[in-house]
Amino acid sequence: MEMINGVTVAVVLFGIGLLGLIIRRDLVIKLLALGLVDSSVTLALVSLDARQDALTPIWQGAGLAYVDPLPHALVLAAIVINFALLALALVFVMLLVERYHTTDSHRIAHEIGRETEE
Amino acid sequence: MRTSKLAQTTAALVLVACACAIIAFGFSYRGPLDRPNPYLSRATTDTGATNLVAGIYLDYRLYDSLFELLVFSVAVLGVRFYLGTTRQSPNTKAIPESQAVRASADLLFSPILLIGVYLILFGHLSPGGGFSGGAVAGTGLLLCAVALGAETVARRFHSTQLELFEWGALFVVLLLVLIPLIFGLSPFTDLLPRGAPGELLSGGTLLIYNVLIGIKVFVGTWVVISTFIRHRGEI
Amino acid sequence: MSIALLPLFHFLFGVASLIWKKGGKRLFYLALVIDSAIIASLAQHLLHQTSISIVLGGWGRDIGIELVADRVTLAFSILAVLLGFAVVTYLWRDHLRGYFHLLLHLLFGSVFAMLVAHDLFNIYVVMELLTLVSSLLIGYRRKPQQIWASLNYLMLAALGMGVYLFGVAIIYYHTGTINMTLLADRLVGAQGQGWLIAAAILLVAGIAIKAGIFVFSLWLPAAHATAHSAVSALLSGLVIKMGIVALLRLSLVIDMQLPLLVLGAVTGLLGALYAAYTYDLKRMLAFHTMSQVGYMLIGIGVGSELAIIGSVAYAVGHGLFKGLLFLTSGEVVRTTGSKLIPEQISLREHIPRATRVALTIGTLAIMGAPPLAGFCAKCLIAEESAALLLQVLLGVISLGTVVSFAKLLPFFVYHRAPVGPRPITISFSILGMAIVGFLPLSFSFVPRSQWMAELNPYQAAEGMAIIAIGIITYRLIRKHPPALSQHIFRLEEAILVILAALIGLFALHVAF
Amino acid sequence: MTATALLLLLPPIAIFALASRRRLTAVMSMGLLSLILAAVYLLARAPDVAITEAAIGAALVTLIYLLAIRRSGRLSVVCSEVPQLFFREGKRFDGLEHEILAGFAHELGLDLVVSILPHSELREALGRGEAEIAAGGIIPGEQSRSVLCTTGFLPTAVFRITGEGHIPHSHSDVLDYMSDTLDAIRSRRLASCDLDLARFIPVSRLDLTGYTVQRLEGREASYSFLVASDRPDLRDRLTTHIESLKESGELERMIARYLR
Repeated sequence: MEMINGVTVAVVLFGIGLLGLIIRRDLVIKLLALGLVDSSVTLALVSLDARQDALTPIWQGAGLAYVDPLPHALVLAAIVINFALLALALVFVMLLVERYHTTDSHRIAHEIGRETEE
Repeated sequence: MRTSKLAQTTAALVLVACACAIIAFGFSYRGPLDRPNPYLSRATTDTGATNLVAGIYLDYRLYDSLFELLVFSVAVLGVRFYLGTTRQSPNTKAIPESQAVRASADLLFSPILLIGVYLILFGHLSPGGGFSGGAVAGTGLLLCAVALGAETVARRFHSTQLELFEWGALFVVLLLVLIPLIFGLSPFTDLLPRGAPGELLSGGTLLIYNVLIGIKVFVGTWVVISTFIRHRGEI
Repeated sequence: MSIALLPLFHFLFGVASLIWKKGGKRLFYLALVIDSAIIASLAQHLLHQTSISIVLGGWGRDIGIELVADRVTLAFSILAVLLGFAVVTYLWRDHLRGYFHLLLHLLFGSVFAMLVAHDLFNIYVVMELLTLVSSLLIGYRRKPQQIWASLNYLMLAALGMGVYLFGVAIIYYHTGTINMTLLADRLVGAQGQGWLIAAAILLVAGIAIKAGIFVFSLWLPAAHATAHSAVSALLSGLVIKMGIVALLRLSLVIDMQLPLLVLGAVTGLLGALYAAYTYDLKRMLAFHTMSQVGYMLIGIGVGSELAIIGSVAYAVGHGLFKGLLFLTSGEVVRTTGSKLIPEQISLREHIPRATRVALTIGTLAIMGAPPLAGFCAKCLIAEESAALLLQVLLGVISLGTVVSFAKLLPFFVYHRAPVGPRPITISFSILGMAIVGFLPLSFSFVPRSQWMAELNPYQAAEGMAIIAIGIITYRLIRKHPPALSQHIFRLEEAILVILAALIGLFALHVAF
Repeated sequence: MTATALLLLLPPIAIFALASRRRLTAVMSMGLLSLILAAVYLLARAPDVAITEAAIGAALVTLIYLLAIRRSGRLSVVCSEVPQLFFREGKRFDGLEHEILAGFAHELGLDLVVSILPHSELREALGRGEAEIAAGGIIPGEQSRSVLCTTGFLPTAVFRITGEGHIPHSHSDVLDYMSDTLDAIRSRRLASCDLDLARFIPVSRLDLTGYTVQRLEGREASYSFLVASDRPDLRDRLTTHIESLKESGELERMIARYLR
C-alpha cells in the first residue's frame, strides 16, 4: 500500500482542522476548521476503495470491476448535512457579532459570563 | 497568561497527534475483503438506474436521504427564522458591481440553470442528482440576482409561494414513501416499472424523487442565499 | 402495522403544522394519540416475540436499511409520549409559531427514528437531525446566552459526528457492512483486535458528546440551563437518552464494556460533585443529569440482560422526573423571578401549590425514595453489579444525588400558596402520576417476575438510609466548597478535554 | 500520480488557510481546497461526490462565507475611548477623530461602524481583519508590519509624571487603559509614567502635588490613524482626506472646537 493515499491525507487534514478549532479564537476561522474536519471524513470515506484499475460506478455491464458505490452515497448525505449545519452556525455567529461586535470566542464567552452573573 | 497559552498549544498538539494516530491505526491494512459487494451484482436490475450511487441513495437507502432532506429543510428554516423578515439589516444597499460583472452574470446564468436542470433530470443515469442539481440551479439564481438586482429577483420569487413550494415538495415526498403501505408493502418500496436501463424514464420513482429533491434544494438554496444577501457583511 | 410509521407520521404532521398554523397544538395532540395507538400495537406484538424487524423498501439486510423495534424502543416510546403530552400542555398558554411546532414534531420524529435505528449510518443522519432541531430549540428565544450555548452545542456535536463517521468508515473498511445485525455476525472473531478497539472508541466518543457524559458533553450545562424550561425538559428527558440508546445498541454489537464502565464512573462522580456545589436551579439540574447518565452507563457497561433492563428503566424514570423538575423549575423561576435557589427559597410563598407538590414528588423520586420511579430502577442496576467497587460507586453516586437535592428541602415547608394556572397543573400531574405509578407502567417493558425478585424491604431500607446519610452529608460539606474549574466548559478547553478522554479510553481499552 | 500530487497539496493549503490572519484569505483558500478535493474525488472514480463537493462545498459554502464577511457598505473602526478625541456620549460617539472619520466615511458613501477595544488590542484586531481602521489617540511609535499608518492630524506632546510610587510600571502598560492610568495616579501606585497630551489633560485635573511633571523633549509626535495592512488604498485616501482638511483650514476649526 502506498504511503500517501487518501486516508492518510484525510487523517492529517482532520488533525489540522482540530488544531485550528482549538487554537484559533476567531469564530469564522473555527467554522472553517470545522468544515475541514468534515471534509476530511468525506475524503477518508471516498478513498476507502479508490483503486486506479476500477471503473466509475455507472453501469456498463456485469462482471466488470467497479468502485464501491456505497461510501459515495453516504458521503453525498454528509456533504449536504455539513452545509446545513454550517449555514446555521454562521447565522448564530452573525447574531453574536451584531450583539458583541467581535468574533473572538474568548471575548464573547467573557461578555456572556458577565451578563449571566448580573 | 503567556505560559498558559503555550501550555494549551502544546497540549493541543500532543492530543491531536495522538487522536490522529488512533484513527490512522484503525485504518491499518486489512487485505482484500473476501465478500462480493452486494450492490455491484444487482443494483441496475433492482432500481433500473445506471448510476449506481443514485440507485443507492434514492432507492435502497431512501430513508437516509429523507433525513438528509429534513436536515437541509430545517437549516433553511432556521436561517430564515433567525435572520428573517422581522429583523432588517441596517445597511441594505445594492451589491456594488461593475457593468462587466452584470453582463457576464446575464450571460452565464441561463447555462448554469440549464446545467442544474440537467443534473436533476439525468441524475439516475449519469453523475448528478437532486441535491447537486438543486444547489447548482440555486447558485445560478444568485447570478440572476447580480444581473437584475437582488430586490427584483426577491420580488419576483414571492416568499410565501416559495415556502409553499418548498414544503409542498417535502410533503409529497413523505406521502410518496407511504403509498406502498396501501398495498400492504413496506414503506419506501418502489412500485413503478423499471424501464430499460439508460433511458430517461428508466429508474422507476427515482426520477420523481430527484425532481422533488431538486425543487426543494433549489428553493432552499435560494432562500439561504437571498437571506444572506439581505444581511451581507454582518460579521 | 409498520414501525417506520412512528417517525414518518410526525414528519408529515410537522409539515402540516407549518401549513395550518393555528392548529399546531391540536395537531400535536392528534399525533401523540396516533403514536399511542401505534405503541399499543407494538406492545402487543412484543408480547410474543423479543423484537420486530423490517427492511425498508423490501430489500435484503445487506443493501437496505433495517429498522428494529424491541422492548427498549417500547420503553422510550412511552416516555416520549408522556413527555410530549406534558410539554404541550405546559406550553398551552404560550403563543407559539408554526415553526416551533414543526421543530417539536421533528424532534419527536427523530427520537422515534433513533429508537428503531439499526444501521450505523442511519444513526448518524438521525443524530444530525436531532442536533439541528435541538440547537434551534435551545436558541428559540434568541437571547445571546441561548445563541451562544446553541452555537457551542452545534460545533461540538458536529465535531462529534465527524469522529463518529471516522469510526463508521473504519468499521465499513474492515467488515464491508454498516447494518448492525450483519455486523454482529461478522465481528464474532474480531473482538479485541486493534482496529475494532479504535473504531469502538471513536464511535463511543462521537456519541458521548451528545449523550450527556461529563468529560464529553461540556456544552450541556449552559445549553440546558439557558433554554426555555419546556425545551430543557425535552432535552434532558429525551434527547440525551437517545445518545444512551445509541450506546446501548452499539454495546450489543461491539465489545465496549470497559470504556462504558469507566465513563459511567467518571461522569457519575463529576456530575454529582458539580451539582452539589451549584446553586443555580436549572444549572444544578443539568449537572445532575450528567451524574445520572453515569448510572445508566454503568448498567449498560455491566452488560447482563437484567442490568440493561434496569438501565433502560432508570433512563425512562429519569426522563419522567427530570422532565418534571425542569418544568417545575420554569414555574419556580417565573414566580420568584430568580434563578438562584437561596433567593427562590426566600420567596417560596409565591410559588403555586401544584408546582411545590410536583417539585416534592420529583425530588423524592430522584433521591430514590422507595415506591417511586427512581428507586425501582436503581435496585435492578445495583443488584446486577456484583463487584464491590461498582457497588460502592453506585452508592456514592446516589449519595451525590441526595446531597445535590438536599438544597431544595426548604421548599417543602407547608405554606398557604396561590393556585397556579390550570394547564400547568395538568401538565405536572401527567408526569407526577407516571412517576408515582411507575411500577405498573414499567410492566410493559420489564418482565413482572424480575421486578418482584428484585424489590424487597431490605432494598427500601437501604434507599431510605442513603437519603438520610445524604442529607447529613449535605449539612456537613456545604460550608466548604472545593475549587471547581469552570474553565473546562469553554469551547477550546472542552475540545481538549474530549480529546484527552478519547485517548485515555483508548489506552485503557488496549491495556486491559 | 496526479491524484498523489493533488493530495499532497491539501495539507499545506489547509494550514495556510487556518493560519492566515485575514478571514477573506482563509475563506478563499478553503474554497480552493474544496475545489482540489472535488478534483481528487473525480480521479478517485467518484463523479457524483465530485459534483456535489464542487457545487456545495466549493461554490455554495464559499459564497455564504463571502456574503457574511463582506465589508462593502460599511467602514469599520476599532478604537479605545479617549476624551476629546473619541468618546461615547450616551449611545453616540463624539470627538475630533470621530468627526474626521465620519466625514471620511460620508465621502466614501459608507456607514461608520465603531467598536470599542482596549488600547493594547487595537493592532491585533486590525490584523485579524475585524476592522479596517483603528483610532483613539494613537501615536505611531513602533512600526509594525501588520498595520499601515496615515499622516498625523494633531501634534502632541508627551509628559512624564514621576512620583514616589512602589511598583515600577513600563510605558506600554500605563497607556493601556485610561481609567487604569487615572486609578494608578490617584492611588499613587506609580513611580513614573509617560502620557501624551490627550491622556495628560484629564490626569492633570487631579491633584498632582508630590509628583514632578515634565515635558519630554525630543519625542515629537502626532496623533494619526492605523489602517489594516491589506488596505493601502484606504490609507492613501484617508491621508488625502486629512491633507485636504488641513488645507481648507477645516481641521484647525475642528481642533479648536474640541480642544480649546
